[in-house]
Amino acid sequence: MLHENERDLRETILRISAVDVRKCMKCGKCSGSCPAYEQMEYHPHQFVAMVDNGDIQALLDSDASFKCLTCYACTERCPRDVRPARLVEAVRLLKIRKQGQNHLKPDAIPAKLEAELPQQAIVAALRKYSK
Amino acid sequence: MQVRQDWKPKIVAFCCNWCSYAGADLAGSSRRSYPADVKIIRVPCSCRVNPLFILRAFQRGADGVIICGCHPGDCHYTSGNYYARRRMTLLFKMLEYLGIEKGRTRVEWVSAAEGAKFSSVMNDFVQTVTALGENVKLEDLRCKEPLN
Amino acid sequence: MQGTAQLILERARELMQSGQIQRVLGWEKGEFEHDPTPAFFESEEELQNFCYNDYCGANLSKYLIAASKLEGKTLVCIKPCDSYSLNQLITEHRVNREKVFVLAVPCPGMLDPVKTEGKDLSQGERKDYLLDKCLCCKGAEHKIADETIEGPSLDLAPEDRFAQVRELEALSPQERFDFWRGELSRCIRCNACRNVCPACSCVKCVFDNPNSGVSSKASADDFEENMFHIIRAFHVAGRCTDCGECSRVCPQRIPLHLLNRKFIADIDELYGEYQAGEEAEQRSPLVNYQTTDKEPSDALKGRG
Amino acid sequence: MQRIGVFVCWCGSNIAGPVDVERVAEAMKSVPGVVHSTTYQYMCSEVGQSRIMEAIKEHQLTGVVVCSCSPRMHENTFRKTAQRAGLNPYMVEIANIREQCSWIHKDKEVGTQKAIVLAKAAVAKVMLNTPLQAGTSPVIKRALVIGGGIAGIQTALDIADAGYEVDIVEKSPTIGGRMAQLDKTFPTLDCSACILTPKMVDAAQNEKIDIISYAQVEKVSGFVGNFTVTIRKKARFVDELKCTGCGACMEKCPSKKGKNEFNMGLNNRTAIYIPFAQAIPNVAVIDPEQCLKLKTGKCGLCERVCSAGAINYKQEDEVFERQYGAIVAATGFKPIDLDAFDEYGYSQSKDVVTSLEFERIMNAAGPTGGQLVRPSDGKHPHEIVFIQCVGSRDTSGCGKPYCSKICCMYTAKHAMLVRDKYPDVNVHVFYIDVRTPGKNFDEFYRRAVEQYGVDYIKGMVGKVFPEGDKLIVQGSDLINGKQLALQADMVVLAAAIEPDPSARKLATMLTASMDTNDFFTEAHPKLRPVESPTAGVFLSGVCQGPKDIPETVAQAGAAASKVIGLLAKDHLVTNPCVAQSNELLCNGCSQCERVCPYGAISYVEKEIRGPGVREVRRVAQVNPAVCQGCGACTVTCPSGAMDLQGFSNLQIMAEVDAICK
Amino acid sequence: MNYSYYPGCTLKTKAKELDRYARSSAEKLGLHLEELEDWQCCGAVYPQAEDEIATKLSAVRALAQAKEKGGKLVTLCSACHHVIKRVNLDMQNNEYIRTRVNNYIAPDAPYAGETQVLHYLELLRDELGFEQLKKSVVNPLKGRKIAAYYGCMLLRPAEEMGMDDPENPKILEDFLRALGAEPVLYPYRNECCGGYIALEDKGQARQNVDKILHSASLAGAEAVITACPLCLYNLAQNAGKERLPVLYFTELLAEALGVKEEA
Repeated sequence: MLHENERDLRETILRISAVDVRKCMKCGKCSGSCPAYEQMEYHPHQFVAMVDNGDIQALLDSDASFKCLTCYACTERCPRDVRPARLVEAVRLLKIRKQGQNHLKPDAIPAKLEAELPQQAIVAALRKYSK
Repeated sequence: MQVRQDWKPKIVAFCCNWCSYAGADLAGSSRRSYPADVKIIRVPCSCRVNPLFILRAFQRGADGVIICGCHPGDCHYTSGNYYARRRMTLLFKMLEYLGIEKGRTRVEWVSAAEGAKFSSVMNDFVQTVTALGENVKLEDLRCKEPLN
Repeated sequence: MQGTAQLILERARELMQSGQIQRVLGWEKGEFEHDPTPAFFESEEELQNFCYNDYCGANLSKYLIAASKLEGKTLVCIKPCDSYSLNQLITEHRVNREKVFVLAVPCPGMLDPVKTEGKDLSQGERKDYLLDKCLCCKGAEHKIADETIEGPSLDLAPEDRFAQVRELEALSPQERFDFWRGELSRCIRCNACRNVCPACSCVKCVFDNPNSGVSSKASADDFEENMFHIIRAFHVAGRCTDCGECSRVCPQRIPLHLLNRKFIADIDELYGEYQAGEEAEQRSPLVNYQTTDKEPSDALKGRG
Repeated sequence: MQRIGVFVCWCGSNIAGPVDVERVAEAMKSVPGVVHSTTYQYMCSEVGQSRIMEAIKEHQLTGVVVCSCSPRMHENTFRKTAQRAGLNPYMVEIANIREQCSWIHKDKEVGTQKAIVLAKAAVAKVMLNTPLQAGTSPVIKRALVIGGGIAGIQTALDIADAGYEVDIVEKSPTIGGRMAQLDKTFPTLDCSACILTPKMVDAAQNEKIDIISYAQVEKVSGFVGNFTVTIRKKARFVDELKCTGCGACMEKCPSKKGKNEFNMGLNNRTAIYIPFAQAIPNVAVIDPEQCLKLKTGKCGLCERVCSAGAINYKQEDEVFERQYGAIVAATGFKPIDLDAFDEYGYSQSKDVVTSLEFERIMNAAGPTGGQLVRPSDGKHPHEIVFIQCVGSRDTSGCGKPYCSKICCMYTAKHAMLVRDKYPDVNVHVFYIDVRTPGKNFDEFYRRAVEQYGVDYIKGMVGKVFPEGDKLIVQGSDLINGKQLALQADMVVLAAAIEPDPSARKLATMLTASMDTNDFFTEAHPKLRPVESPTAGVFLSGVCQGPKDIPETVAQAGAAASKVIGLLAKDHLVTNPCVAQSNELLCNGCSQCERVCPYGAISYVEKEIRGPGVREVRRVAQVNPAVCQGCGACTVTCPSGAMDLQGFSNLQIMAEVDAICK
Repeated sequence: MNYSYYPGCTLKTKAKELDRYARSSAEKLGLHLEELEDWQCCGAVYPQAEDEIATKLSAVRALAQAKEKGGKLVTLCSACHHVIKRVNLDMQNNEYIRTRVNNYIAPDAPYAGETQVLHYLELLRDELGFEQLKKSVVNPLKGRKIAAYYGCMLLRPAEEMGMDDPENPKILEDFLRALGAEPVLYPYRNECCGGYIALEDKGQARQNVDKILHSASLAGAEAVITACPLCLYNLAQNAGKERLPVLYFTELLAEALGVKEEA
């Protein structure tokens, strides 16, 4: 039995990601495709399994969701149409939507600016890493 | 008009013996539920469904009528569903023309392998008809049980 | 008109004399100019009562079902619009072509006695007094003929016969329902529409057959009023030539042709233009199909 | 006055759980016409049936309603029960209170109420039933097998063995099918050709079997026992009777660019060719797309070298009709196209091959003479990666949702054969699951691992791409929690299998139903697995679902035995639920004739006598042996003269009334 | 033919060349690009979550405006294209999102994904035709060995983006051929460069960039082209030992069409 809190978290992730984790047949093709595999503490297939198991806290405690490149290779190649990238994003959102939990704080940006850095990199980072 | 609180629609489903009735059986054997408001009448083919039957159902108080047959091209009798498709299209358009809500009539193709589809079609149809409420435009009031 | 009637009579007499025909199916003079009635004329003597005037709107083709069973050939006067019904009846084997001599008669458009009642016809245009069906005239061409009598034809650009159907379609479902309820509730089940309809030619109508399960001699409630007319329209769908007789004869002036025209409009739109009775041996769209026909759900998409 | 008996089945707890069967039986007692109403645990059991029979006799029942499972399950059972008790079998109606009630409704009140309504509808219908007598129709004692692979060959051999004539229609120039392309067979590793070719020869030599190769079925009409089939035999441009199969023409043919279908296009063949050495018939065929003579009018070399004078450039397709009592579909399969799986690099590297191509590479009669070499450069490979489930178990829309069933075993076979013949080659297999349910199957797979040292990796490959002359295989190793990037010389894809594309058209012609994957549907998934729901049409081999050779052969035999059972009958009892025209009401309008798919309606001029009527009229007549009872005619008939026995207008309206009450 | 044009924020700042060359080339080719009025930044990242509504509004405003102006919206930056195209599909297919977005922006007529979103490359391929493009080339890029870099956003998810085969695309290669250049095929052309992570983790981005550039130069490329300012930045700025010139595809286009100098 999952703890009530875990169950809520699981429900939230499933709702906002609109992913049906039960469709996963645990083939591992997502993780076989992932270009950020080495950097991610938990790999795409683990996101699917851990959400299914309600093991959400571990995902929230990890920075794996910030290492995802959102390149959709996992989604593209999944034979069961599970779309793991949406789960990663849902976990990331759950993290940054908490007050004060922005991964990237606006005042940290100036330090990261370089001459050639395109506008979209900052926009994207703000959108992905903060609320 | 008095409306019962717990009002449930009456739905008549004509199912062809070869595909849709078998699909309904498969829905049952795979335990895919749909509301009990749906009562199925077995016909050999969707082309057996006479407009008279549909009007009769509405006359006797049905709130929705659905005709299910084999997918076009898969009719057990080769062409029956093609005729049914034309007949029902024209009939339903006529009923719509007469001001009958078009959600009360439907044609769906459900194969013997589509138990899940049968159930989802019926769930959806019941939902649609329930939202439309009681059929008051096409009914013979003599045939109605008095409201208690 | 006087001249045309004379030409018809002359030809009919000749054919009767030569024994090529046994009788004539035409119109008989009534008490007034505006009430000629369809009649069989078995002899030259009887033909003295023959008339062909501005009020001969009645379609004679259905009477040929009975005439087909009689001895010998019947000469029938067929206006251009009637010729469609005749073709349809021949296609359905209800009229024996061998037993019929088709005399194609010209038609200048027929008048509606209700519209002309108490009016001075010299005032206004002829168009104002025409039968509704003539306003959507299919043209001066006869689709079947053994012989043709020449004469004046209707010179009028036909109205869009689907205009009223479209107007109704544009209403809300409730408005449409109210419209039809208002119309159909006036039905007194006199069966005039059925009796005149050339497509309603069943030896026994389901509504008269106590074993059919749906028989009803008189409509007992709203539903039965609807039921009779929906089923009647469905039974003639794909076979109705849009001759307009149903509405013409309705004593309650119910626009029954708008039911038939709805089917015709839908058939034209969904399955390609089709005119019943255009020629003999056509295959009606309801006993035909294309594997690519539109799905009912798609055909019913849209407003309402 | 009708006397109806109602019998409510518990079906153990299947019905009695969610439906209060006693209340249903009780409620039915008060329905007018019902004189007896009872329940029993299993109505279909011997005891249940005797109860019905006793009740029929005791209460002089004129009609029976059984409230039970689907009529598709036991309608026939209970009809026979009624017949044994002296009641006309068509005086039985079934109320489906299991599949369409108890199995879908959890609430007992809801289920019970619905069961009562369904039972009332059945009573309303049965009150209007009339006793029907089944007619008979003759059986043509000849069978047609469509497809000449191992399934078709075995079916034909078994039918012929029972003494019946059977034709095999095969679309390619030779019979043999996919099995002829295989090298070895699992789990015994015997040579495929060695066990198949003797069967092919048997079929060719059997007097009862007519092999119609390079042909296809164009049209099917008729019905069980009496099918008429139009067959088109494509022009071979070679006289089958004269050609000796010497092969001289192939040696001389200058057009050598045709893709060799038998070798999966791995090499080329000449324009005139015999698909493979053991082809049956062993007769050449000219590919009109490649032949210079047929395309340009210049050449004619084969005609000159043919000492038998068999070449005929003017040959045309031959179309003929034959009659059959039974038809067997044995149309087989093909591997799926890999266009939607470009991540495996199939279209980008010649060294990525499908398993069937690998089969040809390993075959001594194949394009490499059985030498394992890379298609790109002919070099000996040192690392081979096999990828399983390529397009199988795929619900993303790119592949097939089902398990192709044979891939786990043939991949183990390939891995083992490679390791056995070339111990220097390392073999890796990426797998999702290894499925080995079959006799000696798991042992076989374990031998590949334990004895031959095949490296099985639990995980899936994300991408295969060339780098230098190697292929990089990037995939996951789920057991070790790693992402791998293996360097391979060859990659073999276990592509999913799908029904041969010709099956779809055939199914339409046969009016046999198909599932969403285009496999033929069986009449019952468990109890009638080799029959199609269309009477007289039977299923053999992979056209019904993925299966391996032993299963195919078993099913082929089963289909044959069903055919034999049919052909052994001189007459078939026909369905009496057919259309009937009431001449008193018929207008003779011919509308019904136009919609009849079977041509069962004809017209006669007839003197009609009825109350107040005596005249000669044109009226419709239905041939009950030809009518299949669809009812299309009944709705075109405006007067209601045409009605369907067993599903009459009045019966259906009675059901409508009962349901809407 | 007139097209609405959505340049996006980066094309107004760091990636001006991408925009400039695209406009001058389009003009030369007779394609009329009309920049939308008062467009707002698309956000650069497609918000995947079902409950993200506000983040989709700017894309929908652009789409709704384009609907008014003829119904075809051309994008250029890969990220903008990705975001706008997918938001458009949401508006077509996702009733939940459609209703809420329409409630927010309350347009004159509810927007339901009617606009057709075209990437500049699709404009060239599907509207103009590469054959036609080829005819307009005045300086064929003969002998130039160019590696097309797709990255992720143009192609995936293919079901939604629908531009090309996600595993073996050819639109950029065909484009290069039309310009007379020689496309270089290399397996990493559809692998992610890690641009998004560059701000967060340079090391991770560098690893990816090296793999891509290594793969391209192994195949003999002399330069890499892209449609994405973020990819261009990342490939050019965060490369380790492998280095190759990285250009916008529009720059080559303008060059081949002879309008590079004017631009």
